[in-house]
Amino acid sequence: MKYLRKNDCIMLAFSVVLFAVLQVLITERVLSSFWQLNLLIIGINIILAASLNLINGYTGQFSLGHAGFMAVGAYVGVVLTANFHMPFAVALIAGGIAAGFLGFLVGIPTLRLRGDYLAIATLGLGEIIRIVIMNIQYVGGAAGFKGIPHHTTFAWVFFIMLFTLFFIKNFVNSNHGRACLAIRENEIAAESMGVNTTKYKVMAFTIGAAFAGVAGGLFAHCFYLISPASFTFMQTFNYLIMVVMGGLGSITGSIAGAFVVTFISAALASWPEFRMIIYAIALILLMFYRPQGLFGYMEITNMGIFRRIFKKGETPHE
Amino acid sequence: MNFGKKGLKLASVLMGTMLMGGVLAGCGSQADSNEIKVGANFEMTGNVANYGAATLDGLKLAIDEINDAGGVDGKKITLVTADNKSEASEAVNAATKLISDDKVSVLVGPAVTANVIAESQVATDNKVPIIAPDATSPDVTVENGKVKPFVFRSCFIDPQQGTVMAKFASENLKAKTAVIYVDNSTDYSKSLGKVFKEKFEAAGGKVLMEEAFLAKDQDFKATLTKLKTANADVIFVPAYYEEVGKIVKQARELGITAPILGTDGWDDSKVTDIAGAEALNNTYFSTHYSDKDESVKPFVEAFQKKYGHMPNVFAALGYDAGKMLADAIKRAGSADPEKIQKALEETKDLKVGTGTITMDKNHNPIKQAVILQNKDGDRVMVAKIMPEE
Amino acid sequence: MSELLRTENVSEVFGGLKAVTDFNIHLDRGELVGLIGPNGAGKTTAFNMLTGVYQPTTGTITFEGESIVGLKPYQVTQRGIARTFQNIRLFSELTVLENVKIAFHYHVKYGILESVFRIGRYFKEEEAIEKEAHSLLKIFHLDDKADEVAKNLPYGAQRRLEIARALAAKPKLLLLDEPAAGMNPQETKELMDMIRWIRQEFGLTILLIEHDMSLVMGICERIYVLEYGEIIAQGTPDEIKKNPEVIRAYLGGE
Amino acid sequence: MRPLTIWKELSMEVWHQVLQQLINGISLGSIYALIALGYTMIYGIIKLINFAHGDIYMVGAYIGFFAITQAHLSVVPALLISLVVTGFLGMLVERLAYKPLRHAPRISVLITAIGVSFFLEYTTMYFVSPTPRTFPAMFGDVAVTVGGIVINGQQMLILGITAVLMVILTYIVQKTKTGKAMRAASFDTETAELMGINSDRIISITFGIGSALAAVAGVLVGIYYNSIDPLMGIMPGLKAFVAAVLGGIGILPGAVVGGLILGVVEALVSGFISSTFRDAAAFAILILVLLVRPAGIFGKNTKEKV
Repeated sequence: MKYLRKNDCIMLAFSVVLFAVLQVLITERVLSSFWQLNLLIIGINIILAASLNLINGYTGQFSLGHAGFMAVGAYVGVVLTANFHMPFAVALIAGGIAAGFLGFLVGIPTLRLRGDYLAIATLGLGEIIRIVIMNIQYVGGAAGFKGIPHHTTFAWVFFIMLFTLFFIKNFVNSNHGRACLAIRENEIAAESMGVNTTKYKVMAFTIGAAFAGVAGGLFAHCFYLISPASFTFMQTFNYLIMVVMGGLGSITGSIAGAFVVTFISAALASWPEFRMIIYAIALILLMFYRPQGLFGYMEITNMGIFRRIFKKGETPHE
Repeated sequence: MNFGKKGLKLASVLMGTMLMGGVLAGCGSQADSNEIKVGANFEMTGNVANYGAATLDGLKLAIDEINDAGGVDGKKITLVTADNKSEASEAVNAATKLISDDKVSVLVGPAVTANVIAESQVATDNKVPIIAPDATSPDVTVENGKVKPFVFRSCFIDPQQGTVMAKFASENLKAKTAVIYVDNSTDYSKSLGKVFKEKFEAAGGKVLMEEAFLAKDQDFKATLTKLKTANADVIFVPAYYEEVGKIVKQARELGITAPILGTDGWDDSKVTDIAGAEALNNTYFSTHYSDKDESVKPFVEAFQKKYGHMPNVFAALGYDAGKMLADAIKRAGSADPEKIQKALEETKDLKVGTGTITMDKNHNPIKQAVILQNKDGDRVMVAKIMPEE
Repeated sequence: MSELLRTENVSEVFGGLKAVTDFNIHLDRGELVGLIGPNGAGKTTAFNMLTGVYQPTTGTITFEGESIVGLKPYQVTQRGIARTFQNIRLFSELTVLENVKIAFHYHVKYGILESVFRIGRYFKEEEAIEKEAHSLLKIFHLDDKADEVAKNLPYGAQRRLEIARALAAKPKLLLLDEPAAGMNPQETKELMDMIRWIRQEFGLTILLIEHDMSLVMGICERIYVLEYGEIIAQGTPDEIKKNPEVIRAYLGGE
Repeated sequence: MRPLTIWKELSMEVWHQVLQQLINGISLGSIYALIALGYTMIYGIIKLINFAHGDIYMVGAYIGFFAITQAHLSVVPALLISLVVTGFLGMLVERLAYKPLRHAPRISVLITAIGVSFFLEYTTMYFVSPTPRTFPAMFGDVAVTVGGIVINGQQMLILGITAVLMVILTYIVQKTKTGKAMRAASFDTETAELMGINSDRIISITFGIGSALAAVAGVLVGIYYNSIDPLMGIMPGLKAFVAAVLGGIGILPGAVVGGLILGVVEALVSGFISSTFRDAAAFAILILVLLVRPAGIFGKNTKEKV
């Protein structure tokens, strides 16, 4: 079992090095501010993809309401920082809790539904959240909330992303995570093995929603103004594409998926007319050649050369 | 687990090329000497793509005309376009790209108020001036009393338009009661509704009912039936032509005969196509110009020649922004953003496509407004009003 | 009181169709009892009622003196009744080891925060269930395939994994639903010894549904015979062999 | 006699308004029904939520538009052309994008559908520009007032054509051999193949019919609201999917009933509350129904056999 600790340290060391490299790239202005902004967005999208993966990929509950939870986190966050001048950390945590609580409330009734019915119900809930926000004049309604302090920096995004990935990785590799995996594989058998399926489905939903809320807070504080138009179900499709492209049930997959999708739309910015057409074709081709996603169920830590670095003791989902 | 290996190879190749691409693109192309780069940040996809595209057409016409006439002091203006997907966060993304990667000297657009406000922070931080061609809401250029130094506008603002229409309703049409029907998804429509109500009630009128709809709505019969019960003297619908056409058509079908008033969002030949000439009778709207006006003829003909159809108000304002931009660059004598900013502030009696522009201290242009009446498919100018300030 | 389980006039009615009526059985600790009957007699429905998947329309089920009617399946398992399924329900994409580890779920005590920050009881309990899981797999000759994904196992091994997984839940009563289905005589013989052994080793009470008469007659001390949802006979294997009702039910009356 | 007194108290005005809203709701609902039928048929046969279906509706509207304005055809020939051309487009989409993924995980096919949806939207936008196009006014002046309720020409056209198409569709599905094959394939494609049904051909025909119905809805909307734009398909597509799920996904009458309910709910909510909550109400109704009947109104809640 001591491998588990060792691997965490290796991962931690690798992340710190990565952070240092990227931070240098930013401070030395090697990366233009456009790519700096997109680096932040990639980090935020990784949090959203990993948290959506916890619900769809690991627990097998097909949720399409992620943009709604992100919106709750974003608006709670900006109201606290802009109107009540609360510190950034408090706003993020409050946003996460608010979104998590909503995930809990929403989870209980809808999780009786299965597959496509759950998908459309959660999509509907996401839209209801957006429409309600659009009608609250206190937060600027459809015209958007103005005057958001620019708190999000690369350090905030990177370390919250790191925390999210560690939280989800460790959760999935524990007894509770295995319960979620069991639910995905065969819910009837899971229940017969003593797993309280409702409790764990709602738990996955709540944790996923909470992280989406925190990501929403980070997202909102990158921009001076946010409007409900940025939290439509098309946005949820974006995160779903990242998760599926990376591989349902693989955290490395979600990271890769978020990186690839965000990078493609940023890189295509210089051809505005063809951007969406190229993106559409890329989607179709990628699903044609890799329907199971880049990583399928695999994690980077137990493939090829990495296998030697991370001793064999790992469970495949480490 | 073979596919794992293949997946890893594919993913690392993908990520590798991208990282390289990113850093390379990061450096961006340096601005070579004999061209002035202008950024066009418009809604080219997403639900207000039609307004963004129309404004961009007008801007392109102005830029082409300037370049054909030898550019500014011999330097050509190159337009770099970026798509903000009709979303505030993407407007910031596009603006950052134009400023940091493409090194533009001036930003034109976006069309919608929310996107301009979102972008103004980035432009002010990087000291690059913005010209907002169509955003008429006052808090684009002024925020809690303070003028935003780098944000300019080439169209008049809502308070002016709202006042003009309120005065027109109470004085010319002798209206005592009114109902207001605004588009809840745009600042433009909501602030116009507020100004109209304020000025109309100040002039002794009474607003009986206020209703709202959403952009992209198709069916207004339900709310119109409710408005009909108030049978007010006038109905004020400050919105864009796509929804206005359907509202006027469906209102007339439900037997609402009261005059319907509007603002510059009505100014597009499509309103007549959607609503039908007959339904549009007894409707009035304020706008920037009348295409019957002699001084506007050259612009209308040039646009017709280049694009094969008549310009709408967005195209006209895009064109004005282009002209204003060129004039400022000439007076600044260089592509340096801060010099252009100073020149824009000093714009005085500049002849543009739809009239003359003088920049006031709040960076809003002093421009005349006209009121047009839809009469049997034609648009007759009923009044031309110079702003008081 | 050596009685572990008792059902009193339990019945299950699916919209007018009486799947099971006045189902009265009792099991003492350590007994190995068979439940046989032609296809569609209601055997699996009975299992589903015992494990809370279906709620009985009438009657009571008491386990260790307490009624378990109305409990959800996971609560029934937590009380100590584990089962296997007629058509195998393994966690196909998970490894053999993980399939077994999931059954330990209820017995593991560390909380979410402990698992996320890997503090406190996390490592101790994980190591414990890792060891236990491996030892269980050894018993069922599956330990060499611990990291193999469940769906890639041959049929016989999947059957054995399902039983191992049920044992991992540390049950007092083990319900086996046609464990020998699709097995050749040699495999059935091995299964028979294994069932006898695990009953001894884990001090289990076992209720077995099976069509393979050699297996049932070989190891069961008592047998209930079900036909059209009713118990038509019960007794030792010899009595059942000679019981005219049973012969009629199986071979069809003259 | 409580209900009777309520009836009298409600002034004629309110009843007049309710009936007017019902008419608006039913015509809007029949358009949703036409699109929802396509969703349900396609889902029924290959269990795919075809997010591109809303955009096929949009393409149908544009084909109808060009048939009427460029080729100067009247409504019925325009409808036929749009129906046929879009039908083939639907089959083509199935052939190129979905057939190769027949055995891929369902969620990847869903992503492909999203890709096809973007592709249809933005290629159309590239060729016909984002500015909305206006249908020439048709049947506008014809209107019938029945007891004070205004039913205009376009609404009659919609109700008429929808009814006709329903009859034809029910005939095809219930009476013809292909219909029987479609129903068989929707229960179990593998077994249907064992019975000699060429499932690929049947799936292709289903896409053809579903897309044709959506095309008709597109042209009708063009005439009713007489303006179309490349992104008009997104919201109605989603609403039609909600209608299909409301009625019980995979069940043809369910799609029609679901569509009508959705249309009426939206009309009543916009009329009596405010149209800003119209979409929220539509989703709220869906969620309420699903909580009571998790498989939709007509759907049988099949418990997994243990």
